[in-house]
Amino acid sequence: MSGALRAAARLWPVPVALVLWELAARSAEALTFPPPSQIAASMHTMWLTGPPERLWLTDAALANIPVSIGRLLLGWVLAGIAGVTLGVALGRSPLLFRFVDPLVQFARAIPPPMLLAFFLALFAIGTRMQVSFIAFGIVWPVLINASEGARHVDRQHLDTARVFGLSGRERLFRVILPSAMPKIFAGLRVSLSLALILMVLSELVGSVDGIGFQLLDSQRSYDLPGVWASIVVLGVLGYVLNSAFLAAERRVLSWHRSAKQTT
Amino acid sequence: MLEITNLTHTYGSGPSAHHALGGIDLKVAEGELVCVVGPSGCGKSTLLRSIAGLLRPGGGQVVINGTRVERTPDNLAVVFQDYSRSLFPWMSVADNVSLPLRRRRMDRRQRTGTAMEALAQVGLEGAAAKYPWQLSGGMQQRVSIARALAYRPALLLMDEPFGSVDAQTREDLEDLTLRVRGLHNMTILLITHDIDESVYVGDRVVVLSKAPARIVGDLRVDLPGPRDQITTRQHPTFVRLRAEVGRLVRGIPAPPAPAP
Amino acid sequence: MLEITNLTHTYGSGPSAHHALGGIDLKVAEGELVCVVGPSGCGKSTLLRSIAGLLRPGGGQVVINGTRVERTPDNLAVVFQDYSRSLFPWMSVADNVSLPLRRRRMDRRQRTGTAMEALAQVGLEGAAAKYPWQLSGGMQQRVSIARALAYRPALLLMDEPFGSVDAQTREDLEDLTLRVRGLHNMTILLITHDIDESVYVGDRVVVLSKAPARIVGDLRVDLPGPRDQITTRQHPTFVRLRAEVGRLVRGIPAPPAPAP
Amino acid sequence: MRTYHPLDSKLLCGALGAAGLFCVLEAAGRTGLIDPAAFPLASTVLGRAVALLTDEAFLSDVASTLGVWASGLLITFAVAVPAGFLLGTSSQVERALRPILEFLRPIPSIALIPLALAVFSERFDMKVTLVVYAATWPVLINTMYGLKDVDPLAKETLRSFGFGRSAVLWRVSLPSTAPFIATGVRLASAIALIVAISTELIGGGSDGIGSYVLESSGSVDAVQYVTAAAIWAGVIGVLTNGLFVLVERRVFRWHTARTEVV
Amino acid sequence: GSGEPAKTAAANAKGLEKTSIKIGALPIPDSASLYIAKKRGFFKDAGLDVTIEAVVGGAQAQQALIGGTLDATQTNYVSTFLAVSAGNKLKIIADMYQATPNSFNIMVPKGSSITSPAGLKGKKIAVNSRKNIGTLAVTSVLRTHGLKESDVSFVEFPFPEMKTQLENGTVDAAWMTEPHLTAVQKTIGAQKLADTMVDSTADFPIAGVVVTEKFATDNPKTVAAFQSAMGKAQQIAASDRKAVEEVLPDYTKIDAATAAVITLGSFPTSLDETRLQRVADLMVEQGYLKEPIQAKVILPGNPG
Ligand SMILES: Nc1ncnc2c1ncn2[C@@H]1O[C@H](COP(=O)(O)OP(=O)(O)OP(=O)(O)O)[C@@H](O)[C@H]1O
Ligand SMILES: Nc1ncnc2c1ncn2[C@@H]1O[C@H](COP(=O)(O)OP(=O)(O)OP(=O)(O)O)[C@@H](O)[C@H]1O
Ligand SMILES: [Mg+2]
Ligand SMILES: [Mg+2]
Repeated sequence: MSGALRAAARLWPVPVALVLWELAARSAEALTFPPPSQIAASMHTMWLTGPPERLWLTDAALANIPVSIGRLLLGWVLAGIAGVTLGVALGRSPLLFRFVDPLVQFARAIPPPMLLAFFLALFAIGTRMQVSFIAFGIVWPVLINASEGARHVDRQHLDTARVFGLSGRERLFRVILPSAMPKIFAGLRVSLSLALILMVLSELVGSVDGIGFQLLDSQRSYDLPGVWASIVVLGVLGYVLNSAFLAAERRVLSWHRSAKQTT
Repeated sequence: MLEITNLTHTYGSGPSAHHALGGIDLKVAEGELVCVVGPSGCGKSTLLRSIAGLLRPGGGQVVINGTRVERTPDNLAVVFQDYSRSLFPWMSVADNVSLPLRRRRMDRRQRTGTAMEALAQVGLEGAAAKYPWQLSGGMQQRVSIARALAYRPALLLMDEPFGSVDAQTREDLEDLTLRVRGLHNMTILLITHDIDESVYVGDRVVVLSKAPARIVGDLRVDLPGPRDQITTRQHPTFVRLRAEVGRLVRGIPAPPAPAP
Repeated sequence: MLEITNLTHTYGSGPSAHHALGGIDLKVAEGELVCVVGPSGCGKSTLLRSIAGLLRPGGGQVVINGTRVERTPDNLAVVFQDYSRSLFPWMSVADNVSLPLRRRRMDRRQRTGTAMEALAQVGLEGAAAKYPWQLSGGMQQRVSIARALAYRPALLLMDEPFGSVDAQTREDLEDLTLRVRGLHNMTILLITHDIDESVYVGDRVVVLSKAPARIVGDLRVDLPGPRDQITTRQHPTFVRLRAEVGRLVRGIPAPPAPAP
Repeated sequence: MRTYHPLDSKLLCGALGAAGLFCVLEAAGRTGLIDPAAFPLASTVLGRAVALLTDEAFLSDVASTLGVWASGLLITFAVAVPAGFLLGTSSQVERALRPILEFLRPIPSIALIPLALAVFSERFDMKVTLVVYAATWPVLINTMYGLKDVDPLAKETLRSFGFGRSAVLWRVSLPSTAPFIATGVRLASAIALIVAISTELIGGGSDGIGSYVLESSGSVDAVQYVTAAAIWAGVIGVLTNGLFVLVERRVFRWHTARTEVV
Repeated sequence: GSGEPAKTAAANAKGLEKTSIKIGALPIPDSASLYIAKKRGFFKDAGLDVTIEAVVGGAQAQQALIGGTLDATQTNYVSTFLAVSAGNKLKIIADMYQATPNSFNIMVPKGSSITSPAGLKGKKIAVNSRKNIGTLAVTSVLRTHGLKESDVSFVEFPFPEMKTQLENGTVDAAWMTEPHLTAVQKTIGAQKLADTMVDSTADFPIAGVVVTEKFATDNPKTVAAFQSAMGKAQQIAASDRKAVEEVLPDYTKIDAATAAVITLGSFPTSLDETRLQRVADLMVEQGYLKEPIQAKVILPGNPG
């Protein structure tokens, strides 16, 4: 219980920021920046006025939020797998690196909105297109970090692995990956937030559901509290995902934390 | 078993190049334990890394069991001088020791058993579940010795393996090395700064000169076996060899042979 | 100068907690050189880190010049056991040595001069422009000694500072330490595994027991100065003290006093 | 001592890789895997991209986008690195700001464009602000991860010589975090370019690559224009990245020397 | 405008409150007269220095008006009324574009089984933007065929994308305008299903120029100067198709050959309250607006 209290106490900046925002918004009276109370009201009507047996969730909430989260997670997992695989390969093979690195740098600098046309041509509209679009857009931080991490393994560690004749597989899984893990995690974390952005982007064209769709819908009908409501949901979603991620990271990288801690 | 011919190595190039090895010729027979001594920075670790195939030799060659070393040879273990960086911080001590055993045909149970046995031999049975960074310097060094011994390689290279442990443990480890060598017929190359140690554990003591390193002495140690910390060190041959190695390391010319 | 009272330290907590220090009481007078010996993993480095204020003591206290150590005290230098990690890879050797001198009122020229002088003293005048990772293990260790000596601290803590160098260099460094201590009136605490060394350089030798470390012996070394590698080591007091320290480290009870 | 091998050349390998991708895409178009009616052939796009080089309006748009990119990246660096250090070294500040930062971080800059439009009267300021907002995160996070990776013994060494917190920060934490920061900046550089162009594309304007694309959106061949402009965005990405890598190689030799593949 | 610095006074002989104006425009035929006015120097003659910037759509552009990035912008009337009903204070200062027969059609792919708007029940229709003139017009067509808005689903695609989506069947129909209308007929043989600008939407007002109320009240002379320049340009655009065809390639990347064959809307020469009221009324009828709005309030000189 004291743990929960302490956790709550740590969140003190949140109410402070909210109150400041409310005051500022009320005094500015700008339509674009409605006060938080109005946003909260709008969130309530948009998502929480459904029947009690569905936990008060509205059709809009059920139709848009879960599909978005699904796409986002699927895209992120795909990007994670692809990014780590390709990144480690690039990091460990100078030849492959020379061939592929320019393409990687090329592809990651292309603004995703400009790629929508390409993805629409490659896959018809739908979850497949959206997920691959998300994955393509967010794979770069994982890929780059994984390749950096795999390239900068302590030479003494590699030498040790070599003299003990570790097989390529063992070297990969027991030496290179663990030592690249801190960087890979940094990349995964950046990607996770990017995934939200790409999710919104992927729902802007040809979509019929999702948080991005709803955001656009509110924008189209000049419902600014509605726009803000979607933005807040994105923020909350991002916060929750990031916290879950950090918890996982703490478990996986516990050696790293302890090995690097100072007293 | 090991045959080194005219091995040279140069770090860097141009005016800042550093000639580390200046033509080393050395033969080590199977089952032999050769100690290498020499002044600090002369090129001992460089020699060891060349033998392990971690460094591409500038010239000359290293041949192990008839095949030229191009990449890291099989059935080799190394105790690195920089032992703390050669342990993997993401694995427990036991996992660090049992990791190379995957190359041996052993199942999981056997691996753990062998690793625990090796840890017990270096006096670390209690630290198996800890992580390397939870150990003291000397304990880390012993873990890396345990890892090498558990692996039972045909050729074992050790770079100042007993530098960070107390005198008692050091003697125990010396004896452990001799015992394991006898049991499994390993060939061992051991770099050390301790002249007494080199004479005590070595079948031969090879002395290197300042950089660029060359062999300036290769003494056979004719001590009656089995060796023993107290009696061996009092043996007159031991005392004579120790003085001679000391002289060679310091670069003092040998005294004129006593007149008959 | 240094006063340690009932110092304890425990790593971790719960069932896996490790009692490293079990109540250490130690007084070191100004200008004294105290050697600390003890079995590997007993807690010597832990003691040193506590004195340097790098570890918050679990209990007891460390007082330096009358003020209790809460954070790193002023005018202190440390030669770490893991010397290779304590050199900064992004700086040249000369910069590594001259960096702490920024704490002294010195201009750039003076700093460089002092650093070069210290490097020359440890025999590394040629390596000033190199980077630490271009040096051999023993050379790195000497750089970190040079860094500490150039700083001329009031209190110098050294953790196995001569472990990675050859016998000749080791003797030179021992004598260098004694000389510098005399010139600048430093107080030195030196951890070593070499019992001969502890008696040769120390004014006192403190022996620690196995973990949790306690002081089991505190011997005053009454050797006639100035010390000298050859004559001092043959002095009967030296031989007696060496044997006694050896016995204490091994935990063997003292032999009954010879009948009068 | 090794003889020169053609595959050692980065330029050649890169060109071969690019040519390979081009062939694959061209083949995909020709065989109908990607319907040429839906998405133009690679050769068509390439032709259009080359033609853009002679279009003065496009070149000035590129310059304008690069201006936004450079200013944004510079400000990002000036903001994110100190912020990363503050968060990475003071756990109190980190704990206080973490919830707010973690809430802000995932909010897509794209979703903020309409709001930014309502706030700024200068498009340049608006674009730079959005670029800074988006590019800050990778630099910030990499800085924080880099700080976690600093060898504690290196810090203790300096502390033992009596240096204070700021000296330790400046002389140990900063240099040893620098490679991480550099990676972060390299990641951010591409993100900055992406956001600059996307903002122009979604927020409108009279100059910038995005506006150029926007102006061609009425055309029947809009997809060709978009893709051709995307190619140039990619090329800019390759060039700027190359620049960063070059600088990193020089500055962080100590880092690569100890770790890189031999 | 007595606060203007002295040095601009010479250039500003007409006493305009503000001489340099940034105006947003979409790269589509609707805004042709803006470019005609600029090209032929009408703005300069009126003492205005006008910069035209590309924008994406009405909603974004109106945000830019509020922020001040733009002084005025092209807008479609549906967006404007929606914005006004949300509390924004906006004024239309010029009319620009009005629908003509076959300028906005519903297209279906070649060989589609849908032969009448009634066949759209349960189908997907591509529009460039939801809650906009497109959905409004399509819905009114649907209603004359006995369908409701909820009988179909609208999916957003940019106009250039619609060709692909029609062809690979992602959507069953697409609401399109020029030059894409002509292009889909030529390239994939798409067929016209219905003209959406008939009956209640015949000659429907499409686009005009909007400013904030504050801008209109602060700069009445500037607005008047702008209106007179636009008036001249609208006159030319309305009477001389060649003049429009001439400017189209400049700002839309529509080539001259296409410009010559596409169906253009008409360019009304005056701003007329009753015409605008038709838009508001239709929006109320279809539920886009909760309450009726008097078109008067979005014209300058009337309190919002
Ligand atoms: N970070 C840590 N976490 C947990 N236990 C630790 C940690 N550091 C040291 N220990 C434990 O504390 C004990 C004392 O360590 P310390 O490094 O002080 O030994 P030492 O006397 O310096 O040994 P050596 O001579 O081998 O260097 C060891 O048993 C070690 O396992
Ligand atoms: N990576 C490197 N780059 C440049 N020079 C190097 C490098 N590694 C070693 N050297 C140089 O080569 C010489 C020999 O180094 P080596 O490590 O083999 O010495 P060593 O005999 O093992 O010394 P020690 O007993 O001190 O460990 C040294 O002078 C060192 O400066
Ligand atoms: Mg060495
Ligand atoms: Mg220690």
